[in-house]
Amino acid sequence: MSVLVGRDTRLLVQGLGREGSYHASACRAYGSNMVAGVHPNRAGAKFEDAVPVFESVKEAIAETDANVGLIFVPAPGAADAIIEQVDAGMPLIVCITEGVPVQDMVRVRAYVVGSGSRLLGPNCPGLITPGENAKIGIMPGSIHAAGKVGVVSRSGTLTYEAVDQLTRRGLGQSTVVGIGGDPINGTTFVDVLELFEADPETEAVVLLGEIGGTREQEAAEFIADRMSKPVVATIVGQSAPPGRRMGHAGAIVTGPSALASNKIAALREAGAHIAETPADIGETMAGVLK
Amino acid sequence: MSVLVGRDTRLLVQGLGREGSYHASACRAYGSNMVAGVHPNRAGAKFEDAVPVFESVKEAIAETDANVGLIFVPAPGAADAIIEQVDAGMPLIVCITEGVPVQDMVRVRAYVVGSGSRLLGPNCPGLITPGENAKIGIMPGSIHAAGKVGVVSRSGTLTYEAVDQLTRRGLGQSTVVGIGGDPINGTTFVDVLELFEADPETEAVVLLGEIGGTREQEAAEFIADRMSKPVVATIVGQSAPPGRRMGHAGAIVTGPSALASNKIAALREAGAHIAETPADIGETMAGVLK
Amino acid sequence: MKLHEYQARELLAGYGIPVPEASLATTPEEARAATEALGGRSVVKAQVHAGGRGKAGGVRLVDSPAAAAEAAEALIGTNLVTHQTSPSGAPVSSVMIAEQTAIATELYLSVLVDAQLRTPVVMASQAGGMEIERVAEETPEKIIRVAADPVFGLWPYQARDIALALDVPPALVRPTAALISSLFKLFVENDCTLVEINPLVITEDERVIALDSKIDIDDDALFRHPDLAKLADPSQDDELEQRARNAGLSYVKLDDGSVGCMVNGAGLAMATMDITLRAGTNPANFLDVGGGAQEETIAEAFDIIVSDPDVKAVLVNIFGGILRCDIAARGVVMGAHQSGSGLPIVVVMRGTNAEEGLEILRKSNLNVTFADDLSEAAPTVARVIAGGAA
Amino acid sequence: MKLHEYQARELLAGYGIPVPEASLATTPEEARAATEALGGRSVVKAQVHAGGRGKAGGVRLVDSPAAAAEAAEALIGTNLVTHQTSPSGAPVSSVMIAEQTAIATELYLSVLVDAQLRTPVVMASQAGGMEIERVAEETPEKIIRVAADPVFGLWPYQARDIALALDVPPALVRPTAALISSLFKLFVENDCTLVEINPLVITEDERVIALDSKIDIDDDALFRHPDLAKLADPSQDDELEQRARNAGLSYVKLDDGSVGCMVNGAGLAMATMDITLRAGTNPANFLDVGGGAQEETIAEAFDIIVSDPDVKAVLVNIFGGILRCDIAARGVVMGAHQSGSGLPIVVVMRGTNAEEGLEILRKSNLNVTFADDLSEAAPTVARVIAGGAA
Repeated sequence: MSVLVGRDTRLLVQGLGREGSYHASACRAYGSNMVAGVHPNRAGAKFEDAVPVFESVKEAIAETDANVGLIFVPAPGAADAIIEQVDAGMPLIVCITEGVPVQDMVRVRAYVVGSGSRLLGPNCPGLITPGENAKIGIMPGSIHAAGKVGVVSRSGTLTYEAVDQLTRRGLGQSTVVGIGGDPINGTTFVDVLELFEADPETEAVVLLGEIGGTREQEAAEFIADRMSKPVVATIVGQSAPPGRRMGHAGAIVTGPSALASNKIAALREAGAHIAETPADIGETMAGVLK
Repeated sequence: MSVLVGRDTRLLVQGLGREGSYHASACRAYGSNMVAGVHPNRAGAKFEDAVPVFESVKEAIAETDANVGLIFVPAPGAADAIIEQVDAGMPLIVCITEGVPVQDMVRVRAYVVGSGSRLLGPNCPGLITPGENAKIGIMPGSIHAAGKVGVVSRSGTLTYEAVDQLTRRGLGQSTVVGIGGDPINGTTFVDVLELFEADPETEAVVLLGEIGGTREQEAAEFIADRMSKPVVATIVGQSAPPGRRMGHAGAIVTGPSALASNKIAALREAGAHIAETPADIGETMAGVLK
Repeated sequence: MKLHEYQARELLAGYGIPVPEASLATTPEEARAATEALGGRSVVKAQVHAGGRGKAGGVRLVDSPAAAAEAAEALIGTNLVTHQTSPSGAPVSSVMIAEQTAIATELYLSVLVDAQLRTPVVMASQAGGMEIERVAEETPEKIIRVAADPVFGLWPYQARDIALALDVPPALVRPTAALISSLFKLFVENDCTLVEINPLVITEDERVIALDSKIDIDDDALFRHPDLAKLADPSQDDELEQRARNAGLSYVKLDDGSVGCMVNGAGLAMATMDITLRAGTNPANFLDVGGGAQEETIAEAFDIIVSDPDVKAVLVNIFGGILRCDIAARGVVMGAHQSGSGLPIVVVMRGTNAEEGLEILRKSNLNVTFADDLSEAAPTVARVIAGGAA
Repeated sequence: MKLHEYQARELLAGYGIPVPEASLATTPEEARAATEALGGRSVVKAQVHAGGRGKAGGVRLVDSPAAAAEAAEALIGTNLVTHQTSPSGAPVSSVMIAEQTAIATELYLSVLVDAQLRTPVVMASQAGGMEIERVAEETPEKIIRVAADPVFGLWPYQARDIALALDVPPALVRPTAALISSLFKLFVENDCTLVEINPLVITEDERVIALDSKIDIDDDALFRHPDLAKLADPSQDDELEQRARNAGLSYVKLDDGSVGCMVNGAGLAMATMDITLRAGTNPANFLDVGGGAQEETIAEAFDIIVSDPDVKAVLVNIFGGILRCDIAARGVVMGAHQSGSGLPIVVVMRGTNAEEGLEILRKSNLNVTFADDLSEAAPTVARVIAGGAA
């Protein structure tokens, strides 16, 4: 596998409501190996006549050895679902749910740190390794192609845009990871850059940042100190007015370091190749890899 | 030094009210090196015209390199004082305070575990290393003598009784540690046994247990598996009726394992020498060491 | 500190936990009116700080307001003796008049701090209605134990898992889980040491109700719960234990003991009781005078000890530390005079100012025998009781 | 969600935090009566969701009930323009009438979640009364920052340390620490994203008072705070932003923009705004239609966009994923008809059902220009606006 998910992934989907069922189905259609569902009122049933549904994560893992948990539980119960997966020993937890209260995430993050689990999200599109037919999330599978470019992003559709630009230029992806747009989340840019740097199947990385917070500056530091592979980066939100939240809870300019210009400068300084506009990501990567 | 405290001990006393001042004075008189006091309203003053008083533990450690913190803060503020010492990086914290709410200790214990600090107590008499004039607590110093017997106990005056029996028979003590009578506390029998086992200046150990809880059973397991030095043990509370609290919050028989008989059996099984009554501790140790 | 059932019920209701309709009655007339209001049938429950009321006749199903008044008449003002009370029982000064409930299933639910795990634990069982100690002994596999995180508390999924493990009807999983979460919150926010719902019932019309409940509050935390502190009912305690509490003493009366014990320190007090037993006599009490006691407190302690009619001799064992032996000795003399007790006293004194203390007692006109150490103390007491010789 | 000052004041008071005596007035008569009740002098404060009220004339010291009525008359019903509002200002529908306070010292105190530390942080400064952003820029050393434990919260000793660092008079260390602890509790229990007291004042008679306060609540947590949700005042928002919120859209109006942007996804929406700016035109808004939008929502989004009189063209950029392009296209057509707008539209569509979507738009009678990808989109819009050619 490339990073985090691949053909060894044994997927558990928690929250099989309308949205969860739709995406679980799409993940299976892409080739992901879904081994379990968890839903309090549907225990004993089979999802799509094939995948057993359990009443608790613990029971599901015991029965199926699931190793990646995908969460669609609505926001009021999302923190609890993450904790349930942590307590059940799930190695990788991917939380798609949008709108989890900030203070829930303060506590959840503190709980996850030091546990054996890694959390991706919440409010993220998930992740996909096209070369191994592992799609764990809500991204349109068809735009992806197997290849050597790792992608890490705070946003959803912008990631699709970037992937589309890459695929159109014949640049396939090793793994595409959406870390999510919330100010407090599980996995950071640095975490994923570290994985890509260590992954032999990844040759270069696209980093899609946004205004708000300082995670891009932390990424820049990591790129300067520890990355040998080329990184193409872009930061969106240059046109956003300060103090206003741009959709993502994390996308709000609260001080100088939250500005796009500051982040771009840090990344450029660190040696990243800056795509001058979000339309130039594919082209910039093509230039880097040629 | 024997275990935990000795001539390198640099004592900080937090809570210099009537009781705290009295005992701080007695610790100094015994020879302990008190380097700092902490009291919110007395910052800037000198305790006994000699020891500077600070307004916070952090400041006190920064100025004096104190390495043992002794707490006399009244029960409502005791948990906070412990945390303040933990956050300030105090290596050994000794909390004398009695009556700390159980749920405060649930949280404090969870906070201390994994920090760099060790907590002794609360509701304990403290500890003393007679051979190095280090008395960190409220025990009467005069009954102690330097020697090779380590003592660990859940109770206060019973410890004095045991020490008195030892000293009268010429059996001095390496270090005497009172772990306290509360059901949830910082340092356990096992922690102290581990230290005594590793301490070259300790040849044998007295363990004074009580009814309630299962810490004596844990001690028995440790003695069986890991102790090479002889242990003399006694358990008080054989005559206590079930369900009634005998002074110490932890001394209540709540099930078979809380019974004195069960604890004695476990310790005997583990190879400890049982002092048949609390009056036989010194005699039993004399027999073991002869 | 224990709450009465009606107090516990109100606390539960305040957390949104379903409880039976009920009200308190201190007179037969009130019991009649309350039963009337419930439609003419009720359960009349004696309010005492002890379990086992049912078997002891303290819980009565009545089918009319008149029968309720009669039951209240029979209970109020009496002492109820259960297997958990002292032989003299606990005084009934009020009864709770509760609605009768059509029970389909009886479950058990409690929260307590587990000293071994050092965190609050929820215990639940399908064997409701019986004492959990008996369940633990006979069918331990029927007990569900779920440890909460010491800091985060109980997560909702854990409450749901408990509800599922209790095998409640599907429609009740959510309300039962909510009840468990609320109960846990109540436990933490009120510094409880025990919250027990037994039985937790599923009614015939599929509701979940906390039918009977027991709540103990951490005495050490009462300083931050002034409203709870007001709920204390000292009349439920043994009279001597009440006096001891008021004096700041830690005292537990034991049945059938002849040796009154006065000791400083809980551990040494237990040790003293133990050696008393070893010497063939029975300790009459646990008593720790504490470290900061003054003469007056010691005197009151002595008075309390000798007020127990079973006591034949007093064993004073003081290891001077914070408490000086001379203070203790003066307190004993004061207490002996105050109480007018002529009982023989055996004294062991060591530590701070021991000589002064012994001198004070030697010079007193009390019936004192001295022992050199702990090993001598108990046989001396036994001899004193047996032979009477001072 | 922002609270008004008077709402924040009440919340603070509910946590035992000292606040000035005050009441709300929606008419000059109420302002007069309230000032009368305060002894004839007061401060009349316009209630709007924006800072900078003082400089904008929204805070007036008055020395008589008549003057208070006059001030209220002048403020109520107007729009107050501060540096934090839009150029048209925020509507004043009420004023708070507060007691005048004799101020000795002005301090600053706030709690917010620090995204970098991922935990709530208390910020405090002796430079009260001025904007913390300015303090941070000019004298960052004057800002005290104390991070709370993400789970345990703020320990009392930390509150005490902050009070000491603020150098309050010795007698006020304890009350100030208590105030800080209470404020932190309020922050956590109400899911705030910001609680700010500015200024926190020490009065001449040595009391500590939260003179002015600002509270923002996490929108995502309102589901568990129904009482707080009721405090929302949508009149303070831009009218188009209100409409967007009601439709479940994420929309932010920008000043002086000519290109209306309709995009799915926040990141792509920002990217779209950015390339618009690059092409020499100004984005008129941020708009994310979200993943689950239906035709009607898209139509409403389009209508909102073109309701902004500055908008000269609409750029639709949809990357079909959860949202299918055909749905988006149908929504655009519906919205254009509904709004009666004849503005030129530039469309980029990729992903799920892109072909179907493009076909729908091609067949419509709208003034649509198509772009192949993001790089082409912005120059096309610029050209459309400049030349008008479709």
